[in-house]
Amino acid sequence: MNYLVLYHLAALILFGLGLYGITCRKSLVGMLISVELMLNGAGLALVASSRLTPALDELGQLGTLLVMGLAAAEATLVLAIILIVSRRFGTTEIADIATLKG
Amino acid sequence: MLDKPSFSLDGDYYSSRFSELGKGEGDTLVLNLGPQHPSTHGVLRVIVELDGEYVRRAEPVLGYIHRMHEKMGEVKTYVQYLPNMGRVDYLHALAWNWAYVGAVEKLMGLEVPSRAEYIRVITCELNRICSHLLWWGAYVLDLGGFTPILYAFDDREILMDILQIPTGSRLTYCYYRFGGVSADLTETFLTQTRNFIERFKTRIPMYHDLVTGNMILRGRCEDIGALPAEMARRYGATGPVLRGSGVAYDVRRVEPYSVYDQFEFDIPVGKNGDAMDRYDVRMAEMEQSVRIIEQALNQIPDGPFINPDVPDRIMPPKGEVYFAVEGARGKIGVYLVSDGTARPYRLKLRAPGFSNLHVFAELAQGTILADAVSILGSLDLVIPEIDR
Amino acid sequence: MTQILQFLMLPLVHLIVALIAILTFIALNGLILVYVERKVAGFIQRRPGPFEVGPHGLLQPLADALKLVGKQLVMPRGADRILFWVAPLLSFAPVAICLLPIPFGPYLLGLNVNLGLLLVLAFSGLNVLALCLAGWGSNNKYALLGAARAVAQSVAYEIPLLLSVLCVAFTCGSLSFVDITASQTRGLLSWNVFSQPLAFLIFFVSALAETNRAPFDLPEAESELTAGFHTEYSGMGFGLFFLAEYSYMIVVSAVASVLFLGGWSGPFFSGHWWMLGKIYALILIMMWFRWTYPRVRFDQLLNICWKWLIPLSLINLLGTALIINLVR
Amino acid sequence: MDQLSGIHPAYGLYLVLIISGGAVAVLARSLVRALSGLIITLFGVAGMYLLMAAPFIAFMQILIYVGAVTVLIFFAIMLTRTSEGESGSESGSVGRSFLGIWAAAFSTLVLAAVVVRHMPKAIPLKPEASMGRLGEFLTGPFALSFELISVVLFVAMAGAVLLGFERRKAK
Amino acid sequence: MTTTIQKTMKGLWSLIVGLKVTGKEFCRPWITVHYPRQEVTNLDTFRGHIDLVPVLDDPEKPLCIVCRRCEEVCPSGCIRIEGHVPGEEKEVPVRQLLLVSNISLPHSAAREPICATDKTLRVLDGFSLNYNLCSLCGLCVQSCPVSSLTFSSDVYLAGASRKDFEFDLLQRLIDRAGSTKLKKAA
Repeated sequence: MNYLVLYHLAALILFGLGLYGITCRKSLVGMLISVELMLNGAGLALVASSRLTPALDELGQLGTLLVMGLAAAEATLVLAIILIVSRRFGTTEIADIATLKG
Repeated sequence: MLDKPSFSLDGDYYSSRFSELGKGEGDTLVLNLGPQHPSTHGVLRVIVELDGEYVRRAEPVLGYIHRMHEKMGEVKTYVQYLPNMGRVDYLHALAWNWAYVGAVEKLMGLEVPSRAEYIRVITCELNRICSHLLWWGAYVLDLGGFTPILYAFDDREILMDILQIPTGSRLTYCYYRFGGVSADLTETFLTQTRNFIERFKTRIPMYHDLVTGNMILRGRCEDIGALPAEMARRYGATGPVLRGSGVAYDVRRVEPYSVYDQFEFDIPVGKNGDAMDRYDVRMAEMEQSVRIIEQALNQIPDGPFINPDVPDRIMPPKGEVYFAVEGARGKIGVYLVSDGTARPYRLKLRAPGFSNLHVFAELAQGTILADAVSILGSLDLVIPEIDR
Repeated sequence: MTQILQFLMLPLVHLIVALIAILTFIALNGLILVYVERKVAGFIQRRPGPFEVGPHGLLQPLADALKLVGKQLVMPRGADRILFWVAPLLSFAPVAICLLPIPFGPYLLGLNVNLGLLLVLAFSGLNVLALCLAGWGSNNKYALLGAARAVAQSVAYEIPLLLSVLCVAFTCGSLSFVDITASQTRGLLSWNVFSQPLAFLIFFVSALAETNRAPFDLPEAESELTAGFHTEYSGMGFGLFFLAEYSYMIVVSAVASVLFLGGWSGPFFSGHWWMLGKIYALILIMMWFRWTYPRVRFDQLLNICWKWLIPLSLINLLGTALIINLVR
Repeated sequence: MDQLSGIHPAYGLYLVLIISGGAVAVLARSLVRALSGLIITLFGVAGMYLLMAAPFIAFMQILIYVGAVTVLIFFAIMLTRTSEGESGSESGSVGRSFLGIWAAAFSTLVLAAVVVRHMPKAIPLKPEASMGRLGEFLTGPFALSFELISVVLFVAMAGAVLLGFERRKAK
Repeated sequence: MTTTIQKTMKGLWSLIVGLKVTGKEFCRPWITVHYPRQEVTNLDTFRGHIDLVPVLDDPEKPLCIVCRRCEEVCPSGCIRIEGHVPGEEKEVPVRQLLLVSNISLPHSAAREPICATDKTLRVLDGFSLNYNLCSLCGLCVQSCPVSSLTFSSDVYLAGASRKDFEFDLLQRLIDRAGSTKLKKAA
């Protein structure tokens, strides 16, 4: 087993934890945290692949950078949505918001 | 470790009533400012409901320093009640002294020697400057400026030294007596007062440079807590709070007592009644006080400082009387009912701060928490006076 | 002897020695700055300041520190035990890392990283997190409001801070503190203040806001929030926050002196004296501000940032980029 | 840390950070604690970036993720005050958490198998990519994606502001 | 636009003006009294608790004529006086004493010192002051017909318990007399 695999496994663990969190978390914020975990896993895998294989180095790093930018944008938007939801429904638990009323 | 709290965490009567009134308003935070809080200057408690940083409702809760001054008036003789007056509003004690003494004099028809009247004017105005200085420092402290209060105290200390000469005390004066004052002004007092006035005239521009002109302070005061004249009247606000709204109501001018009609002085008024206007009014009032003192010092006649015909035992005739003076915070009124005995039948004190405070709840609505603090400070409250 | 030197040259050992040195520096400076702050406040207010403990009150901060250490640590009922105690540590810990890449002299440097500037910016951003945790963990409404303010404030002011720092990075073409200092060693006029005065002003104002110093000390605005995020802290919990505040002042001043004031460069004295002098001069100015100005209001604070600092710093950045391109 | 030529002992430390932080992040009842778990994980990942001699990404991770994203999430928690309301994963639906474990474990294991089986041969660590080269890439071949991400960021921010304003008006 | 910039410039200038003010003050010497090393100088007008005034020729004999006016006027009732009329050994109640003393009583005015040989109708046996209750109004001093009360000027009076502030003024008078005698002897 080479160390590239080790980094990828670490990334996979993050991904798995995030997946579990997304399915089991009840509140929107909890799910957002889980999504961040998964994104981190992706970033880790990207950087590891680009640093430890003959692939283009900058590709992975910049890709991860873009992922981070996306995560920031996503967090901003989700924050706004969570706020709206909590104002309108008084809760951020997805089970309570599942009703499809306007 | 206790599993269950031994006291209720739900709050007391006032906070539960407060939250009941605002039920169903959504996501808000009820915050208890006081009774121990840096910006309430004493034991005032203000319950505010916050929506983020915005104040949705505010309600002052009184009574934490209620000392039954009015009731005490009924059980003490007229003379014995004198020291109480310095404790009602400890920042402008002499105005309260004056209001009470003046009421009894009016009831008894006592004459006050002209020198005593001038002494009263001088000391009362000095005390007014004292009070405004303290307010000035404390207000800037509320807004986060730490230094000005110490500059103000520098001047105030000199004033207290001066006032200590005839009165013997530095804060809770008990100086005025029925028919005069308790001690004559000495030569040191007069020269020190003159020196102070000269000094103070150079200090005021410095205050304006340091604070009044300051961009940050203006940002914190301008258009904050704008109090329309109509609303001020509705609440019965007086003093700088009313004058800041553009109403030139000053007891010294409207119903002149003592020798105030012999001095030239302006009644500074504001325009839109915001915190900055109240600020400006008070700053200008200090200058006007200086003007009055200067004139009084030049005009002060010789003569007795107390009416020698004051009876040994004060027993005013049956009747009632109302006497008002202009204190640093507004109109101080004393209403006195006598049944002909040595003790008042009823004594009612009108504290200006009480009326001024209640403007707060309406003014603070919809402002930012920091503005609410600024408004509270700009009303210049002395809590013991409000609770009495 | 050479062996010892060789041992000291090992990167890890060097790092550890540097960390220890920095921690000592921070602790010492905490004491000194507390004393200086109180003396400055005293002199501005025409009073002597601390006077009783030791000659001219020199030992006063030591006595205060002892008192803080000896005080009971109190945690309010319903507080989150872990977050409550982690917060002060988290507030203090990043400072040591922030000071690592800053050159205090030509050779006096903890860690030479190419991305030193980035490292400082990254770790100094952690402070706000500590404030959040403290505010949340305290189970206190004042603390919570203070934390909310801290977040909004530091998120907003990070932008002009970064933008103004970028201007310097553009002109010097490097993110390494060593390179940036080296580019300013050609006399007084080569200092970046003169080529980037606007960036310096923006940096300084944003730094005041980032370190929660007056007039931007809203997270702990005492007249509104009693003590903001650290309302519930006593003893060393408070002490650490206090120390962290002063340490961030040092970090910010050190970064400002390296970026804009030529770092350790200066005639006659050796480099580290110049550096220290510049840091202290900036800190003194910060103190002077604190004891002169009232506090701004929250929306005004954000308005200053969004309406003035960010547009100005953007314009400045664009202008800098343009000029650099033209010169090339 | 930049002379990595194999597995560094620090890798273990970072892995522990990642796993423990991640576990706290998904399992903790209090959302603020979950967030602190996330922060620990983020530091672990940053450490791994450092191990791979990619300090730029590591610092960016701390600057963007720890300094900005987590703070935003914290703000969301604070504004909605969901900490007590969050009953975590254990209350009620055992089935759901079982499903969650199953889904996560399945996909992770499949991916892990693929990774272990088909992993390309690793090469020794390349020298650190210079900032200059990164910048050139960002303005050269990556220009479009760079622009896109900035547009996305801008739109997200504008959208957030818009949503926030709508809320105020609604009252 | 220009007005905004003008206003901003003016505002920024005001900040600099503020700095100038504090900077100037910074350079000036401090004005506070540095207490253990310095003391304030205006203590002569300070009014502490009351003390008895002796007659002119005997520092141990109080001027007090036991009219009990001060006891009566005191708002907080902190004065307690015991006295008797020579010959009649029994205590005389307050009101009666007041009526007996037919001295006209204008408010405080400087009056001639009374000598021991004058008609001292009543003898003071005890004068206790509970300073804990005193509100320092000075009414007792002003109501005294013979100016037998004065303010002490002991600013640094401090104590650990309430007992420390319950004074026996007669004893104090005698103590003072003793100390002046000692001084004279020395």
